[in-house]
Amino acid sequence: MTDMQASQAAHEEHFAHPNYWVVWAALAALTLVELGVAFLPWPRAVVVLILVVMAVWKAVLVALYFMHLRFEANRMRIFALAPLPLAVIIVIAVMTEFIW
Amino acid sequence: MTHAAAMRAPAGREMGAGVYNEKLGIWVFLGSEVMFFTALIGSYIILRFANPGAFAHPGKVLNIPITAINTFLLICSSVTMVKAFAAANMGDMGKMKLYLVATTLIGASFVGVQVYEYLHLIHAGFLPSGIREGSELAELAVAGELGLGSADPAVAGVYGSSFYTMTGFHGFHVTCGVVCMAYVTIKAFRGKYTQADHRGIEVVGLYWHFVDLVWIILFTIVYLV
Amino acid sequence: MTSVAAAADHAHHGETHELSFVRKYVFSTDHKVIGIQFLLMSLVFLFVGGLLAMLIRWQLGFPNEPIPGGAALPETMAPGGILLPEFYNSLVTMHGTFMIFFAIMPLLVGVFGNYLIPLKIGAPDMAFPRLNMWSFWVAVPAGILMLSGFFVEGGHAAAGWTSYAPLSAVSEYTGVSAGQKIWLLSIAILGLSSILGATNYITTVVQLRAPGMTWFRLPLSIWALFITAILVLLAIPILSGAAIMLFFDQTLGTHFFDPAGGGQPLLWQHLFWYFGHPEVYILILPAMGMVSDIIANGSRKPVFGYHSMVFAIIAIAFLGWIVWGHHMFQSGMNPRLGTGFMISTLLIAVPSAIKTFNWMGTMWLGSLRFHVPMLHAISFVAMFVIGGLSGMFMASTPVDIYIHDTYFIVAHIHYVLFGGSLFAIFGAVTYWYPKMFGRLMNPFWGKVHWLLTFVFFNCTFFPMHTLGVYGHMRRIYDPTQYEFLQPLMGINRFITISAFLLFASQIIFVVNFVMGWFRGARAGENPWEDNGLEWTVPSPPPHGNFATVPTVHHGPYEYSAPGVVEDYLPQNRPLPDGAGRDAR
Amino acid sequence: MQWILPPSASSYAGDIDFLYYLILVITGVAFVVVEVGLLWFAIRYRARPGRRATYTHGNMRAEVVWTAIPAVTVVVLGIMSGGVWNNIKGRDSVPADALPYRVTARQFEWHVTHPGPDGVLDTPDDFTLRNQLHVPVGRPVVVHLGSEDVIHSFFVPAFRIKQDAVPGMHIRVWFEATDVGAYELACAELCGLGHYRMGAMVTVHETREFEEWTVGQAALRSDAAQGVTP
Repeated sequence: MTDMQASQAAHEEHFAHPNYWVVWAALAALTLVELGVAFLPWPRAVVVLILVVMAVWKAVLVALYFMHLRFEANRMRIFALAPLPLAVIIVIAVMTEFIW
Repeated sequence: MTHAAAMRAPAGREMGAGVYNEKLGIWVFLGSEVMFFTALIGSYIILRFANPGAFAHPGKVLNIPITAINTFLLICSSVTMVKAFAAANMGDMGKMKLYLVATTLIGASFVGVQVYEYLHLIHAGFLPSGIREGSELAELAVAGELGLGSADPAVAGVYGSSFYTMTGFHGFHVTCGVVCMAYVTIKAFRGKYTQADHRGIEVVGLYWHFVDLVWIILFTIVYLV
Repeated sequence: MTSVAAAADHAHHGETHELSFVRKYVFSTDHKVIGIQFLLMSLVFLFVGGLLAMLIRWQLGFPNEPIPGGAALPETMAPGGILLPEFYNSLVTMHGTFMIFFAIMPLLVGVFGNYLIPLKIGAPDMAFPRLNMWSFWVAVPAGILMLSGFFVEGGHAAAGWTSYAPLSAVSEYTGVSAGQKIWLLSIAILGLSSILGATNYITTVVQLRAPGMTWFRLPLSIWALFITAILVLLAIPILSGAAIMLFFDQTLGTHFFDPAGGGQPLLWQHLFWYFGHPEVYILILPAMGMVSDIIANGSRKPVFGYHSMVFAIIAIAFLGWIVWGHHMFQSGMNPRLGTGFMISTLLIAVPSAIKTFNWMGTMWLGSLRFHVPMLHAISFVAMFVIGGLSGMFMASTPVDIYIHDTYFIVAHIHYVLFGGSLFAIFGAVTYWYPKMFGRLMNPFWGKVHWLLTFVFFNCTFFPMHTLGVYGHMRRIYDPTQYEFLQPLMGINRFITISAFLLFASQIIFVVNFVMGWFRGARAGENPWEDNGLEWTVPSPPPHGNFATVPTVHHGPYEYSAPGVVEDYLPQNRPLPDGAGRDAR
Repeated sequence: MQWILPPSASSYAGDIDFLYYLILVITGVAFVVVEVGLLWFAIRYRARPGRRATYTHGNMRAEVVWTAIPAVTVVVLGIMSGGVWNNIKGRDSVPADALPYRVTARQFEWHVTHPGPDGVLDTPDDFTLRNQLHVPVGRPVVVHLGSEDVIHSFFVPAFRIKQDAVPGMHIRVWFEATDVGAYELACAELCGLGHYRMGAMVTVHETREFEEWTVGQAALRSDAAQGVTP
């Protein structure tokens, strides 16, 4: 189903490609740091929090640079981010069963 | 040609999402995949909050070094994927083909490493239904080595269940990704992609990066926590 | 740009030469053919679901008496024509499953999503036609697999259409082994078909609207189908994930929902209803959208408060995600969560009220034509209001303590699903039948069917409120076991007889539907004098729908517009003053 | 079409019935307004030759009115219901002096462990009955509800109480019987092929008669082997 739009898309696609190797190095470094943090003798809650924050940070890096969300129009970002709040709602609500 | 003409996108910026159909389609599909993994990973997080004692300490049951390498492999495959797309964008078809082959091979090796890890775990006695009676892990559990809540290995039933379901379905998605990657690579070698029209690469690339993104989250909350 | 034009030409030269019968009618990629395929498939499953309901009603009306002609049923189901309790539980489970997953959902989302979206937005077809074909041809095996569950050893799934764990997770508790696995697999496969369909609908509505078809010139049926597609896209994967986990509990011996192994039975309920509540809005929103179109057409008057109607659809879709706990008030869930879910559930009554009063506002000062779709649409509003109001009793948590899992809930379900969605489906099928098949359904028999269905529907389901008020539990095989239910058996018998008459009167619809193909009056392009783009093309529309791309000048509800002789103005015809105007 | 609730026999049943009747009145009014309105519009504005529909697009004031009224009604209902819900099902709603029982549901019967004369559970004088729950009148009772296999639901229509018995969870359910008599206990959650015959009997005794009965039962139990009487 090619159509005129393909050419329109090809036009826009020439946005600046970021230096992917830098992003790759950042991801590799973050993974190494995570491995280090995982075995620190600190209290578990702190270690878990740091690890989760780093994981989310790496995920955001992949989404922004590899999936080009940084260069997309806001409309596309809405499609990308729409399901995230729904994912958080179910997990938080059911977790309150055990904490609250 | 009336049909083809009729297919042209609505005029003006206001209409549509400003991207070609397949790209919007894959992003919408990835939305449903996010919800699918929400069900699996969300259940793991909930079950872990419900009874922390059922889950072993990091590194005691699951092999962290191998999976760290596996994570690195998947990150590399993501980079080669996006380099392939950048090459196609710049019109360098030779480099694009090289990077596509690299991505496919690295992706396949990721699946291979995971299969090896599974076989190793099952051999050690770590099953979807929990820790096998009389296995190596069962003794460690009784000896209290694994950091489980109680000495009885049966308590770790839910650990095996959630581990294998999450990583298994992620592995399944990676395998589908590798198959699509192979198909795109073959099409690339047949010269089907040009600088003006290489949407197939971007679409499969987006799916690939999503699968990599899920693994990055999975690796941390399953292996390191 | 030549490479693109060439590619475009290459992809479509398929249309120039005649497609083989198989490519044109069986594995067709034309959204209209797929819509009709979904229509035929879901009407078959609607009939199957209805048959199961008759068996249920017989057992409740005349407990332990042999079913007339019941000897035909095998020994494992009804020895000597008397239903077995385990088969009764399978009947209850499968009635819910077939009606919700294989009848109403495909009828609303599969049929009208496929048929109406491209036509009403001025597109030649869906964004991904082949994916659309796959979406149908994945749903068919799911349906056949679900049907096959009746004939496996141990009988079909018997843990309710909600299949709560651990009853559904451990075979010994119900004696059903293969049946529950088949149920889970079939639901997972159907889920895949729904997700593919939803991806297609969303991309089509966003990308392929004809020039001038801005968001606020979309008909409300398309708004409803678009928002429903988003709900399907994000809710169905949760059910697929949960079904897979339950399937592993059954087969691999995992312990997700088994408390002995560290699992949580409530986890299944949370996951199921987190999917379940958006699901019930998937079952009602398209009906609301199409009813808005039909009532506007029948009243020859613009919809009252178009923007508030769109806002109400979006509000219902968003709130739909934070109310699931009201299914679990008494399930052992944290009581504080109960209070939170009560508040969000009560809030969701507001958009429903807005829609109801806007439908009435549309009829106000109108010039009402009582064609058959209009009769169904007005009865939709009348019946949906009763369903919505009975929902208020359950939203208040203390009252829910008493009426949860009683026939009050069953009455509520049927007033919104049968009184709501099914009446809208009858109306919509009659309304777009001429566009689909080029002939009209017989209006006289349409009215006879409407009247009988309306009367017998109320006779069947209104007394269920009374059963619920007296504490009659749902899903019980033989109510005579309890003293306090003995006096209610008279009502049960009345409901059973009305249910049989209701089922019988559906034959009129089937006959009218089939005979319409051959003996229906020929319908021109616009038999209902409607403004939608689909009424500006021949019926049935050719492949590719529009000879030339339509340009849209105004909203779909410019009925009785000043300065226009006829009392309707199709969207592709400019307004007398030449201005483009959103639907206000 | 009977809308009157059957007679109740527990302390908070009155609050539930009041809320039910309040909602019945509100929904009744809304029902009449909408159904009569629909009928009136259908008759009044039917197509008649020479009369054209009025070309209006709606009016904001009407929208505000029929958004505000349901919203206010709903908020009022929410506040009133919240209080009653906390009294019945709130985590700390169980009265301190409640007589403890342990009810364990299993596929297709209820095992009820009575506290015995000392009124304390898990003491030697406890005794277990099958499908029978005997409680004193006018004194709060707390049931420690559990299940051995699937999810059942402890439902006593006369006391207006319903609570699912979830395997792996111990949930406390309290009620205070106000009238002497025998009331039926039912299972309200589908629990397998015998779900329909999982009834039991709740008997409410006078206080004095209850004490005599308990002492009698305990004595009966102490000489016979500690077991489940049919």
